[in-house]
Amino acid sequence: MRDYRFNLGIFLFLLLLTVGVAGIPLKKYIKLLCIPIAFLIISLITILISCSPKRELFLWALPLSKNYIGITREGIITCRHVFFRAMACVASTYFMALTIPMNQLIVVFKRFRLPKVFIELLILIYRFIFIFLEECKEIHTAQEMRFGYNNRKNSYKSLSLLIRSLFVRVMQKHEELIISLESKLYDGEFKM
Amino acid sequence: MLRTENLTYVYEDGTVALNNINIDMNKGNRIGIIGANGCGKSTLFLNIIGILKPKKGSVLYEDEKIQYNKKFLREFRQKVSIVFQDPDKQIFYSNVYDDVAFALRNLDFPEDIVKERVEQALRKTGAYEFKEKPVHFLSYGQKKRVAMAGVLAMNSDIILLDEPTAGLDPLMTKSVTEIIHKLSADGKKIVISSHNMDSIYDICDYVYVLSKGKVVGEGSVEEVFTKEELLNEAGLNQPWLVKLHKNLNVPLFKNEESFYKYWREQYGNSGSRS
Amino acid sequence: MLRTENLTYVYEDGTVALNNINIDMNKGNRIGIIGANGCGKSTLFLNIIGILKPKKGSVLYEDEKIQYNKKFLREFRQKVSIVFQDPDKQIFYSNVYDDVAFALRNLDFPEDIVKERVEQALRKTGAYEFKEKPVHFLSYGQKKRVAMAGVLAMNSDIILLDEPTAGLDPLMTKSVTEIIHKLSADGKKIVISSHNMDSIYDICDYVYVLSKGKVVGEGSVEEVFTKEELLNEAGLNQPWLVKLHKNLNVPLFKNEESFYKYWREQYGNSGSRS
Amino acid sequence: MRKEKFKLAAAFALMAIITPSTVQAMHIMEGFLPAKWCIFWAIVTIPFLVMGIKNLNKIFKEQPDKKILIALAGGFVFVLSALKIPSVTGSCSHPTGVGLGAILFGPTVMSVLGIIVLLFQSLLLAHGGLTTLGANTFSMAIVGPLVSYAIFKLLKKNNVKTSTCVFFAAALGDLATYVVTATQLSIAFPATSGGIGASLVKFLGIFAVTQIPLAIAEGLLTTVVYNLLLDY
Repeated sequence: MRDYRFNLGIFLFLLLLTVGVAGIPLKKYIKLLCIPIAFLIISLITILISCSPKRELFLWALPLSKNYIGITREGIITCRHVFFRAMACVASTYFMALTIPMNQLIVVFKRFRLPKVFIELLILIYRFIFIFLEECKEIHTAQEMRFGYNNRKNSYKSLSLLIRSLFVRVMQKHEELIISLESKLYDGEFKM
Repeated sequence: MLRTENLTYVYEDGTVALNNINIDMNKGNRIGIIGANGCGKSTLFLNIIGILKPKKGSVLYEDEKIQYNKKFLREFRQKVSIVFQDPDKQIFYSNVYDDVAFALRNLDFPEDIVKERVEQALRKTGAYEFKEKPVHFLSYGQKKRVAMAGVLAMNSDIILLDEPTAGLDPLMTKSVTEIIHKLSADGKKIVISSHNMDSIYDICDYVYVLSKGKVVGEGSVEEVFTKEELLNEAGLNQPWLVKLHKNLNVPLFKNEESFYKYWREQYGNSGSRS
Repeated sequence: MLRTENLTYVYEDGTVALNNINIDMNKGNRIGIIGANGCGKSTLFLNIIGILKPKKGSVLYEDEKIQYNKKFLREFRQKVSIVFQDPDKQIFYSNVYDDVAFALRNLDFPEDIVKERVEQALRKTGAYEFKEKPVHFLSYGQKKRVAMAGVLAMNSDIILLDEPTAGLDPLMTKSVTEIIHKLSADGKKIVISSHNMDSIYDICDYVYVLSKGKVVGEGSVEEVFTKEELLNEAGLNQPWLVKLHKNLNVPLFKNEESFYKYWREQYGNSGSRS
Repeated sequence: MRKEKFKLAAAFALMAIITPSTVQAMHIMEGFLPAKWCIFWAIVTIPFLVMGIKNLNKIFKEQPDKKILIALAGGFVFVLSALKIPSVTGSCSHPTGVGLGAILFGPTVMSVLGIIVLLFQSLLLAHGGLTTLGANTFSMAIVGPLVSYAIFKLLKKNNVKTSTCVFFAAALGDLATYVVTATQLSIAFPATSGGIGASLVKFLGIFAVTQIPLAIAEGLLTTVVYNLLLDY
C-alpha cells in the first residue's frame, strides 16, 4: 500500500501545474473540487464508522444495545488512504479535462481503436450537449423571470415544462439536421 | 428609477464581459442599448434583471442596490421584466392562454384577475385573435406576440426587450414597433437592445452605445446617430435618415414621413411617381 | 440551368404551401426570392434541392427533370448546394476543420484535396483565423461563416442561401454581403431568400416576389422594387434608396455611394458636415 | 451516556441536512474505488457495451439517420443530468433521465449512450470519474435502464395505466442504481467486522436519506414529462 504522502504530493503537484502553469483560476478549481466533496465526506464517514459487539476493536465507541458503534484504527487508515488517493486522481482528471481540448481527446480515443459508432456518437453528442445546454439555460432564465421557480410546486411544474420544451426542440432539431445532412451528402458515416 | 453604477461583470474564464457600465434609465422613456454581436448587450440585460451578479458595481432600483435574495428579486421582477429574443424559448405551453397566464399563476393571482390580465395582454399585442390556436401552429411573428403578452401580463413598470425586431419581416417589424410605442404611451419605461439601427432610431429617444463591454457613447438618438465614427468603431452603421441628413445637408428627421413632407415643401415635388 | 415548372407543394395536412411556381435561375446571376415570414421561401428551397417532392410540376436542372433517387440526388447536390439560416442546424462537429470537410469526405475525396479545399473555403469566408476554436465557443456570426465554408468547400455551381443576413449585426452583414459578391464574381450562381429588402437590393440582380405560396411578381431589382403596391401586398417594404427615388424624384441608384456622388455633382454639396 | 447518544443523533441530523444539498445522483467519485475494483467493473460492463454497439450498428445500417436521433438523445440525457430538481428532503438533486431514456430508446442503446454521457459528465461537470467509469456505467447505464425497461414492459403487459408504469419504471430504476452503487462500495470497502454485509447495510442506510426521496421525485418528474410528451 502506497504511502498517503505520495498521493498528497501528486495532488499538490498537479494542482500547481493546473493553476500555476496552465492558468486555471484557483477559484474555479476550488469550485470544481467541491463537486465530489459531498460524496467523499458521506462515503468516508460510512467507511469510518463500524458496528460490532467487540469493544476492543474500537478506538472510540458508543454502546448501542448489545453492539458498539464507533471508529476503528483500520477505518482511519482506510479513510486516509482513500481520501488522498481520490484527491490525487481527481487532480489528474481535472488536469486533463481542463488543459486538453475535448476535440483532441476524441482523436486520442480514436487511436484506442474504439468502435467507430462509439467515436461518431462521441463527436455528435459532444456537439449537441452545448446546443442544448445553451437552450436549457435560456429557457430556464425565461421561466425564472416569470416566477417559475419561486416555490417548490412551481419549480416542479417549470422543470417538467422545461424538459418538455427541450424534448420538443430535440425532435425539431432532428428533422432539421436530417435535412441538412442530406444536403451535405451524408452517406451513413461521420468521418474524421 | 433603474440604473447601473460602475457595473463590471467577469466570465468564469476571466474574460471581462462588462467593464464599468453606468447606465441610467431615467435619461429617456425608450432607452436603446446598441452594439455589435457579442458586445455585451445580453449580458448587461441579465445583470440588470439580477440573473447574473456583477463582480463590481451594482444595479440600483429606486436608488437602492438590488439584493440577490429570493424575496427581493421576486418583488423586483414584478417591476422590471424582460422579453427575450427567441419566442420558442419563452413559450412553455402549447396553449396560448396558459402560457400568458404562467407568471400570474406562479404568483398565485386569483383566476378572475388572471383572466382579465391575460385577455388585456393578448389584446395589447394583437394575439387575441389566435389565442385558441396551438402554439406550434403559430408563425414566428405570432409567437413573438405571445411571448410579449406573457411578459406584459405581469404589468411591470419597466420592460426590457432583447432584439425585439430580429428575424421579423417588414410588416411584423412595424407591428412590434407599434406595440412598443403603445406601451410607452401607457407610461411604461422601455429598454431595447438591438443592432438594427433603423429600428432603434425609430423607437428610442435615448441611446447607449456598447462596444467590447464598455459604454463608448451615449446621448439622445439624434446626438448619437450623427456620430458616424463612433458608430463605425462599434461595428454599427447609421440609420439611413441620418445618412441623408449628413450627405444631403438636410435637417435631421425622426421618421421618413416628416422628411418627405419637408422635401415636398422645400422643393415642391409632389412625389407622386408611379 | 436550374428552374421550376408549375411547381406545387402540398403539406401533409392539405395546406397548399406552394402554388404553381415558375422560377428560372437563368434570369440573373444573383437571384432574390423575397417574401414575408411564412410565404413559402424555405419550402421552395427544400423543393429545389430535392428534399421535398412537389405534388405537381417539377424542378429542372439542365432541362432535365430532377429524379428522386439516391444516385441522381447525390450528383445533383454536388452542383446545387444550400446554406441554411441557423448555423447550429448544419454544424455537426465541434471541430471546425472536420465540419467543413464533412461533405468532401462524404464524397470520398483524398485527404490532401480535402485539406486544400477546406483551407480555401475557410479563407474565403474569413473563418480561417478561428479554425482551432471549438464551435461552441464561436459567436453567431463566426458560426455562420463556418456553415458557409462547409457548403463552399463542395465547390458547387449554384448556391442557395436561406436568409444569409438574418440576425447579423451591420458589420457582419457587410462581410457576408462581400462573401456573396466574391462568390458571384467567381462565377457561382447565387440564389438568396430573404425578407431584408436592403440586403436583397444590394446583392441581387433579379427578384421573385413570393406571397402565400405564389409568385406575385418578378423582374430586375429596379423593376420589382419600384412597384410599391406589389411589395406592400406581399408584406414587404421598399429599400430606402428606392423610396428616395420615388419621393425625391431622383434617379434610381443601386448603392448609396453612387447616389451621394450624383447628389454632390448635382447640388455641389460636398457632404463634409461633421 | 445520554450526552453521547445526543451527539450521535446530532451527527446524523447534520448529515441529513448537508447531504441532499450537494449530492449528484450516485456517481462514485474519481479515485474512490481500489484499482482492482475499477478494472473488475470495467470488465463487467464490456459485454453489455458490445451488445449495445452491435444493436446500434444494426439500427444504423438500416436507418443511418437514426444516428442523429440517438446522439440527440445522448445530448438530451446529459443536459437533464446537469439540471437540478428540487428534492423533498432539501434543496436539490439531479435527475438522471435514464428511466425516460430507457423507456424511449430501449436498455441496450442506453448502455452505450450512458457510458458516453458519464464520460462527458466526468470531464465537463466533474461528476463521477474516469477510473470509476466502469462501476458507474454498470449501475447507472446498465442496471438502471434494464430495471426501468423491465418494469415498464411488465406493468404495461398487465394493463396498468401508462403514467403509473412510467412512475414505477423511473423510480425503481433509480432505486436499482442506488442499490447497485451501495453494493459496489460495500464490496470494495467491507466492514472490519461483519464484512460486506455489514458494510452494505451502512451504505444503503446512509444513502437512503437522499436516494429514496430522489427516486420518488424522479418518478414523479418523469411521469409529468412523459404525459406532456404524449400531449405533444
